[in-house]
Amino acid sequence: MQYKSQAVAKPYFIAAIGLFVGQILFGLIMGYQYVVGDFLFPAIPFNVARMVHTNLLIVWTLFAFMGAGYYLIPEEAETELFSPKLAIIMFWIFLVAGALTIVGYLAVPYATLARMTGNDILATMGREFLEQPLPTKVGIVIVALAFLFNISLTVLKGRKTSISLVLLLGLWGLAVFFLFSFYNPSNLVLDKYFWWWTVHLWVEGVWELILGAMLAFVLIKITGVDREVIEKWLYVIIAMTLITGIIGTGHHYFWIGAPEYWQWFGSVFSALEPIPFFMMTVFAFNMVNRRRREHPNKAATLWALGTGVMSFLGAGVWGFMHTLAPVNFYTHGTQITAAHGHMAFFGAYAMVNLTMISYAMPMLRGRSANSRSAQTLEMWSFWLMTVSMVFITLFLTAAGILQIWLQRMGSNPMSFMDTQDQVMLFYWLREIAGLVFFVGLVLYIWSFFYKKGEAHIAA
Amino acid sequence: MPPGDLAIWFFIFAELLAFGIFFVAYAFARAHNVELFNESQQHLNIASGAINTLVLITSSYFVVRAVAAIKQNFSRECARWIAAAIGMGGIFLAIKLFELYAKFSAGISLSTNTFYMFYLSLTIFHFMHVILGMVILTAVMLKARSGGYSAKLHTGVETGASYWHMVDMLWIILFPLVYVIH
Amino acid sequence: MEITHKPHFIRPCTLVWLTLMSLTVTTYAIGEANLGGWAIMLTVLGTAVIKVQMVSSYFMGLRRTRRLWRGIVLGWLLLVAGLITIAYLSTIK
Amino acid sequence: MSETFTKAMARNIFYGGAVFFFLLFIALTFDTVQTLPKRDHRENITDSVVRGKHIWETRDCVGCHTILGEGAYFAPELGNVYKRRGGDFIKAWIKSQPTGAPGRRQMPQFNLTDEQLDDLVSFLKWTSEINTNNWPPNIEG
Repeated sequence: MQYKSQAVAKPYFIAAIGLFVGQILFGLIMGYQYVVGDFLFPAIPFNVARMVHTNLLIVWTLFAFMGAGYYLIPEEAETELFSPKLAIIMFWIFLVAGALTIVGYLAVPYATLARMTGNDILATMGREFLEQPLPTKVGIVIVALAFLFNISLTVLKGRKTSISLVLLLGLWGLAVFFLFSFYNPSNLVLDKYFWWWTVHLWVEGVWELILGAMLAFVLIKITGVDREVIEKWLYVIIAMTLITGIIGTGHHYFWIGAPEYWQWFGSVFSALEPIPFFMMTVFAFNMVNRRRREHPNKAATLWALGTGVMSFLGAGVWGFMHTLAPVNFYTHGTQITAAHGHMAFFGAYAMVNLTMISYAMPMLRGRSANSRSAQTLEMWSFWLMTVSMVFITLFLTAAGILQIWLQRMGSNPMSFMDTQDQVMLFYWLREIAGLVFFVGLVLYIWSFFYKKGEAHIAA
Repeated sequence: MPPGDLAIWFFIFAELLAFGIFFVAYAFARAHNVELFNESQQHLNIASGAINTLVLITSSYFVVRAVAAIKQNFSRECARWIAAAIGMGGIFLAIKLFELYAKFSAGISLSTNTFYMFYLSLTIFHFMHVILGMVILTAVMLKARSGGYSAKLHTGVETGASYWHMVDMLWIILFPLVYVIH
Repeated sequence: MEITHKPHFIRPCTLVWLTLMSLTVTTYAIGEANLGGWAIMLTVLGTAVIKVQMVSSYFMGLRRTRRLWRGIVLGWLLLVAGLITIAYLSTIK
Repeated sequence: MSETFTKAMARNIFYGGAVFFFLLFIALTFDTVQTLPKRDHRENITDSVVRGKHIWETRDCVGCHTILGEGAYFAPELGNVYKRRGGDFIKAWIKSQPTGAPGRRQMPQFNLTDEQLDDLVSFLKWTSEINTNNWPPNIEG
């Protein structure tokens, strides 16, 4: 840690990991409800568990992004943060607002929560991933703006590197496209069309800029490769991301009432979307192979390489698999989508966050890396989480293929619920893989507290 | 190394790939609906497509002359050839606009039928590339005029030239594919 | 002193330009005559392939570079033209 | 990569490409918004449909079901449920929840009034008439 104010990143990272645990716990609850339907009913119905699962994912990712911003911006700008105090205040506001939202989901029926929080004044709730009550949504905007204000001013008064510019651009895009979550027309088609401006332009657009900037930062630090080289790659990758990804939004417009031509635009451009992910994998391995120093933090290197591979598999390969309109006609809204969603989100965003945390947390605790045995533990957690996520994806894919076969093909299709009974075996296997994932996550957290063996590696 | 900056070649290959997929998609979409495509094609203005081909080919030739000029260290001559090429680009855009205007006033849109979806998408997508090419050429021209290039240092001219030739090449396939072959 | 005599590639490029212009007129004539059928289709598409190859070799100057770059463009061209041909011929019974 | 491939060039491609494709996206969106009235039959969006969508949202139906293929994959697709089951079945079904069958997936009881049930049905009826390019593949959704 070179600048004192980088320390504000620490609570953000800790909160991120805490919420990540919550996300996985609720994921396990849902996975069990898939096989034992009345589990925890009516205390936690499936829709509530899912809301908590997906919203925690978004919130912990935002916490990690902000932590990453607070950690890397001072170091890139070579100056102290504009206002560490603002960063801490915003941390508590965001944490309390996030916690209250989750409590609200769990404590009162959703319709009551909607009435209590002014959904009748401006209805924005009840849409996938954007279930947050109005005050929470407004809170996210305020926190995001305060954060952007803070880091933008830091960059303005310091050195302006490409990494910070790309990160800023991604984060500003995140804030801007979130504004579409306040637009909820009563026409479902328009609602869905612009809902994707938040959801798709986030995860397949501006978030990839953030991802690229974070990965580039960590790679510069751990490989010591020339900044010019890494930043050039960064630009090429994110250029390909936006060139393919913006029109690639069209792959969501096939069957929601939008004109037919989106089948062509969406198919062609999203078929090219794996290219930037493939380049990212090549980039990560290339940089590590050309390294000019042996950074003691081997675990962070492993996470960085893992991000490249898993985001390519999850977002690139599993995305391509069902993105062409004639294929998507059958796969749309099945377990195939769930399979892709899990591996893509874990491979791209969860893993880049863990990469950043794995690199930065030892620094924030005053050492350049954890002890060897702690790192070995962390690498075990890497493999457990990654491999079980691969299995979750494979089981969901198998369930999806069977589901499509029984429910959507052939002259005598089965009903949805009858089909679900037929694929139960895969849901059981998915839940087991989920438990292994949870073990990996526990090991990950344990590795931070692991004291046995030799001393930590000094800064 | 290919002429011009290597970066533009990554870009050019990406463009070729995207247009290539669109061309092939057009061909297979047609195979599913031959009558509709043949019928709709009758309403296109082949003359304007052909004239535009001549215009783009000529502008490409002007760009070749611009590269030749800078290789002899003639900055002003280079800038003049590029200006001529940009002028041809402007003519292309004007003709295309007339053509598109006629189609739009006939009430044709992306949703009229699959043929017109492709016709409009491909030509408008290409149209935007012509504009982008003209922007790049303008930047090159301004730099050439102020003596920014020389016989030794002219990668910038070749970069702009390569991009412009690509725009030309795509039209050379687009014209027969969409206007003529049936 | 810089060498200021005209580069040797201008003359071939002028010839290529004239050829391209006349090939375009041919394609236009076929279009106006409203000709169809597989032979015409192959002629017109073949003309386009030759024209693209001329632009990339002479105008872009790829014939003076490594085979790799020419190969990529030519490979793309043949692939696209080949698939287009397959699509068209598949409709002829 | 070659030395002629500079960072500045990569940056220009990034900015140029992003702006170019975003403009194209805006243009296509403009065309889509112009075309949508013919596909979504918005003239049929009555007050009842509007209220129905509000009920759909405030009960977080999308947390279990899909609608036009988007949502959770825990319970059946509802974009075409009006065509699959009809309005009376839908109302009776919602009223009779939860089934309480042991080990089976349960849908909460939302205590909707008759008027609210009618609104929800008109929303689902309007939704089932959207031109979705013939999706889903069959009536089972």
